[in-house]
Amino acid sequence: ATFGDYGGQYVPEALMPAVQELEDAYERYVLNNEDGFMDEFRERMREFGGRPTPLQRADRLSERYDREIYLKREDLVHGGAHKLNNALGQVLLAKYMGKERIVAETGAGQHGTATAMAAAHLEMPCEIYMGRTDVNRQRPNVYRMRMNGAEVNSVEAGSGTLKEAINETMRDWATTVERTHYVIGSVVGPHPFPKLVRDFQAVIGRETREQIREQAGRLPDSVVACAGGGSNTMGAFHEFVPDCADPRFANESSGRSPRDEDVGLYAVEAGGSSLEIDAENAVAPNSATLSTGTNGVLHGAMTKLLQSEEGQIMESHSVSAGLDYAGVGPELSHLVDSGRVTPVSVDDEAALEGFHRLSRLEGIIPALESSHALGYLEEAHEDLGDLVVVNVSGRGDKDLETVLEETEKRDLEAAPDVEVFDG
Amino acid sequence: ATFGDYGGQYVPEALMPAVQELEDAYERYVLNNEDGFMDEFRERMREFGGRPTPLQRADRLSERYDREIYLKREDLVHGGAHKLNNALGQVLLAKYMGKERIVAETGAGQHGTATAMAAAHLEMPCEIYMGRTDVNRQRPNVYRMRMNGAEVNSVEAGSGTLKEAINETMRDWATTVERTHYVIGSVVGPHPFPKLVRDFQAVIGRETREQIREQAGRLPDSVVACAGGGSNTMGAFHEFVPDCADPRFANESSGRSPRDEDVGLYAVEAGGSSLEIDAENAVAPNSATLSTGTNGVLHGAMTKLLQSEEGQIMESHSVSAGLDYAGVGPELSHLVDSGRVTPVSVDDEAALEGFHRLSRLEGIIPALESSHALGYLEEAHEDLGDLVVVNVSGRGDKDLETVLEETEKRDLEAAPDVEVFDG
Amino acid sequence: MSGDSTASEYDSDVEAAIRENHPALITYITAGDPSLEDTKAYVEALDRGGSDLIELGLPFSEPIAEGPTIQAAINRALEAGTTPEGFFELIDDLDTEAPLLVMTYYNMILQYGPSAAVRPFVERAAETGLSGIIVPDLPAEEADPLREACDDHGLDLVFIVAPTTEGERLERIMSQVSGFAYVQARLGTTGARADVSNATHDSLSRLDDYDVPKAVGFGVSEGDHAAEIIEADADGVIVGSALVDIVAEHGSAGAAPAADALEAKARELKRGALRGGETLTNDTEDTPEPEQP
Amino acid sequence: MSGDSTASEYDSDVEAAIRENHPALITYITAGDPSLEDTKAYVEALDRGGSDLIELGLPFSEPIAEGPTIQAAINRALEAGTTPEGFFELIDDLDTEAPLLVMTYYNMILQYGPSAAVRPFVERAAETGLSGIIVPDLPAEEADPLREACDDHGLDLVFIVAPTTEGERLERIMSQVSGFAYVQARLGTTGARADVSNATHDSLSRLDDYDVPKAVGFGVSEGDHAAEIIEADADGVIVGSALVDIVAEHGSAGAAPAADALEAKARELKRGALRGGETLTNDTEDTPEPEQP
Repeated sequence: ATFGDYGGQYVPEALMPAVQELEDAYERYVLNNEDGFMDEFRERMREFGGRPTPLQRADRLSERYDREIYLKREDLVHGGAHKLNNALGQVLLAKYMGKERIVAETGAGQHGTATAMAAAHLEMPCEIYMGRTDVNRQRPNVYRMRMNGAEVNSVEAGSGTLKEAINETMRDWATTVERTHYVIGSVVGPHPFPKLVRDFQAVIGRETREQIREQAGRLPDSVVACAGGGSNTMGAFHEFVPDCADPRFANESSGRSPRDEDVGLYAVEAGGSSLEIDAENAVAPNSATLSTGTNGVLHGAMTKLLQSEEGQIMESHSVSAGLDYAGVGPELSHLVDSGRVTPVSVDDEAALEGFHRLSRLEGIIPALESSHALGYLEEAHEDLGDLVVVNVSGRGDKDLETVLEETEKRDLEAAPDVEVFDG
Repeated sequence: ATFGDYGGQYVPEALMPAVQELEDAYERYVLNNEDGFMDEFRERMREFGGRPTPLQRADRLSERYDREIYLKREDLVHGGAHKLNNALGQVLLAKYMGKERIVAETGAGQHGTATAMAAAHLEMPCEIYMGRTDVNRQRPNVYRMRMNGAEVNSVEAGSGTLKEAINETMRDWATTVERTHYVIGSVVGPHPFPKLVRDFQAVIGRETREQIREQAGRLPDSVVACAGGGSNTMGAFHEFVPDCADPRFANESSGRSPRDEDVGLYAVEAGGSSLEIDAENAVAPNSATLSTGTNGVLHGAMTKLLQSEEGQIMESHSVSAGLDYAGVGPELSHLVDSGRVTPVSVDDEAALEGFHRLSRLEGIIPALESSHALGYLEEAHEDLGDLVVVNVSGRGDKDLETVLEETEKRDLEAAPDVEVFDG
Repeated sequence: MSGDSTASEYDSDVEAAIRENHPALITYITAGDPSLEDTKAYVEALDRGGSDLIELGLPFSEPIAEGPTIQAAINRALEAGTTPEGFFELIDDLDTEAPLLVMTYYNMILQYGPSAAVRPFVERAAETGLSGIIVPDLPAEEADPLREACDDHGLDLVFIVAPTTEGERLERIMSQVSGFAYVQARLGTTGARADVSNATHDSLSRLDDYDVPKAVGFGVSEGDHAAEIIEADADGVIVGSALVDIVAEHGSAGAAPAADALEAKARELKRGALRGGETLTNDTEDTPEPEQP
Repeated sequence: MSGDSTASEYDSDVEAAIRENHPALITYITAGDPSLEDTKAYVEALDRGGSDLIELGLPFSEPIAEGPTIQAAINRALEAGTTPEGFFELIDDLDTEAPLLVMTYYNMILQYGPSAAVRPFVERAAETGLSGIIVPDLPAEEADPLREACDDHGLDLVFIVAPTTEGERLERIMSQVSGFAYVQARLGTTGARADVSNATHDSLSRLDDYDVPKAVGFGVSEGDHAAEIIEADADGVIVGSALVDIVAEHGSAGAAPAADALEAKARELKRGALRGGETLTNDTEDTPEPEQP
């Protein structure tokens, strides 16, 4: 396994050579910057992607919580979320590997749009698999992908959401593996995907670490990020993992040693409507995998899962489509088990309040995913120390319809009166 | 007048003191950085707004046109367009001036959303006026403004678009002028608005000038920007105006002298469906004010206008709501008359092709406004020299529905097949 | 051709009309609403009703200083095809006791000639016998060209004094007053309002030191308002939206009923003004003792 | 309990079933589709029809290696409430000539016990008389724990050899073959295809040097396909989707007609395999001279 008990390569035999080819490419291009791969990646993320993103002091949240709150502004990355960090990295890697085509899955469409953008930018033919339900409810994202020249295949199986889209993308990959790279959308899947995606996303934490030092003079007491599959989470956390007194987390490869500064890492999962499982229907009304899941194998890796006692994967639920996944990155499972990352969750309502609160107080409309991190900040700020970084992983324009619908059903403190919305 | 024959302060008497108060504030805070105003503005544009934006070499466009094409990525500014540069500057200025409330007009909603964001960020009560037609067709932008805590007032008069919204905002301002600042959305309106807005937007050209020197080693042969009211245009051009051999344009205030490097400045207007006026209905099927307009006074300034022989302002038209305005900034009128800026135009179809072309070739979905600049690049690249900068003033997510609709009506070379859009 | 161009002790017809008919009634309607023919009848009715000065709006498509009532009137006039030339022909055709003023936006004046200049409009205005011009979007700072042209052709250029007009600007404007000072009683756009009194007194008291005719507008709809305004020491009261409302109400009923109603309204307003004038005279002459507690 | 557990010259029941019945027919259906009772009848029919080895799919909710046909069967089985325990009870209850294998995804094996470990599943499988396990998402690299458990309980762990399996990995897998090598004839997921021959020959020729039974699957639906595969030098032919199609077609008609159709299909396939085997023998013994041009 790759991370303690977690990770591995649980894929059909036909894919093993591709996975091993990717391991080799990961080592050469990503770890060793062969042919200047990482230089080109970083350069393109600067010019095309808009990096670095700012670390912004949130004046009104700081006042509200009587401590220093900083926001890492991944919502400003091209495409509107941190997703491009990974998509561009992988499409570029596919090019270096001589692949002629990429495929990717998408749930709400954020990873699909990021991949389509990256593919257009790098002139790589691209097919995206998206569940029928998601196609219907995320039509603007379908349009964006098509505008970027990608093909979008709707997946009719099952509930027509992310899980089915991943399954179908794996099937495509298994058929076309020799010339195709599968741009997986999070720190999930068989090794080396979780490491590869993490390393592409780690720029979030790397920038944050430098910026907070410069702007606040020290490392934060805590970093808060939402966790679905976990790519923005690992991206935000990775550079901070060694920042603790526990010598187990000294990052040997970078020559670091245990730190004096102890940075708490909080992965905020989607609590949905409840943390209780609906056992009869094998449905989880949440996506709180780290908090409530059990170990198993899904989509190529051993990790924590929302599953029935018999091992069937449950349908997960969240108001935020991007967190709505029954698995989670294996490295996060490991970091949770080993105590380095604290798994927490907030429910749909707290996330909606977080959405409205940031929109009104700071003039930033966050993604519903990121709104979970903001919901947790509201609930638990007293436990987070004097200097807190929240990763705003994406912008919320894509979520307006959902938020309106869900706000109408509730009596939310931070929301405007949505009944009289056009003035 | 402020700029040659153009500019001035043609406003109701009740507003004159406010306009003069603003002149004073402009001089103190913007020109002389009193109380560190400009420092705070720049700092907030960095942290909150995401500046600087990249200047990106467009690989595939460069190949297509066999010259170096660079894109100034204003689409990456918080909110999705250059509009925040101005909105944040003015809301902050209103705060420095001790105003307690801001109002703004909006057409398609881009300026309104930018203003609402800035107002939320700076804790300033905010009301936005928007024509009823625009409210109905730009509902997501209404939602965004409301999410940011702004009130949105729909204006029922006339055709219910930008012109009526400006009229109504002026009326509000005339009523509440003592405690209210009017955040005008472009380089239009009475002096000092055209200078004020230009100076807030000039960061575009200032960054571009530095970046192109660093990345290409010299100044560009031409800068291309779309022009409606002209704020992104003046923002992109201002720093380059003195970059020409004509001593009239040496910028005395900055101690510059005429330059060896001659930078061509191209303002691309919306040609709509035709440059011919429909005299009978007093309608211009375009918004090509600089190219076809005549001198007159609208919304506080002497400038070029689309007007009937009798002086009635015409309804303008463009597939791009943000360019759909019968006036234009007075400084642009002056720079056109004096030969420093070349006014050109492309029609709706060329703009749509530009939209699709950039989406497919570069993985950037541009605003329909910016797509006009890209349409002109396609038509006239041979006249633009070896090194060209195009200002991508905003992103096109907001335009997806319009583009789909307009694409379905036409046979566009660069467009995907929109008939089978969901795979 | 209208107005009696009598030589008098005053600088202009306009000033004379106010001074000699003190307290004066100044009325406004939009020309061309619903047609120029109807406007002719309305103006004659207002004249008969006792207007001492009549402002005629030449419609402009972007009336930024008007409230909803006059905006709507302007739209109706434009839809009816009202043009500057038609407007001038109407003026030519009118023969009223009261001098006539044109109220329009600056762009309309600029575009009358071939090349965005003011003189052709002023020449034509003078030719038709108009007595003056009011331009809501032309502050004193931008008015030199138009003032010069007006001076050359013997027309008054009326300036507006707003509640925000203060200090040096107020002095400068008051020193340049031509015809009368159009005193805007409160901030905002034109439009009839139920309550007019409070702001009026403040507005006027700032102008006590200036010996020029002052007429107060913005919000007057009834005879009692007129009385209150005159009591507050105005020389004249300006009424617009309330009259435009009458035009709008009778829009489809033809010109005659509207004209009658306008005449009646003018009469009511003039009576109100006169009543205010009497109160003022009485008050001044015979201030009652304060009651003992 | 099924299969004849005869001691033989072969390492396992599974290998014996293929070697002794050469050319062998290996059939697959999904357990619980549409119910476990029906599955029992279907398995017996496949056994009667001449299957030499029968794979039973234990349904998992995320069957990433299956094509649409078997995906749909798995969904039907899950909707019918098929559980691992029900599955094992079915196996217990079966008495077939052909040894039985379970085909399932790794997570199903892990979750059978209390703590994500493989042994409880393997123990229970051995107890019910299953002869082996096939796990489509368990490559050799991750298989040690399961292989050890299988070894300890005398079960075969069947590995898949894909068209992309090459070089060292191929050698390693072939050296670890237990039961037979499941040769995937082409890239992609399971599913019946009209054309099977071209890829098969290539897939098998790479394995010429390895003396282990080779069975070819992915795409076989007719007797003629079976013949072609055996002609291409396979020891067995694996048929799944074509049988699952029969189950699906007869879904609502009850178990008996489906069982009959399955038995007939198995017979057709076995006959095809035998025909392929004869052709091969004839070809080998008596290769015709090439015709003279």
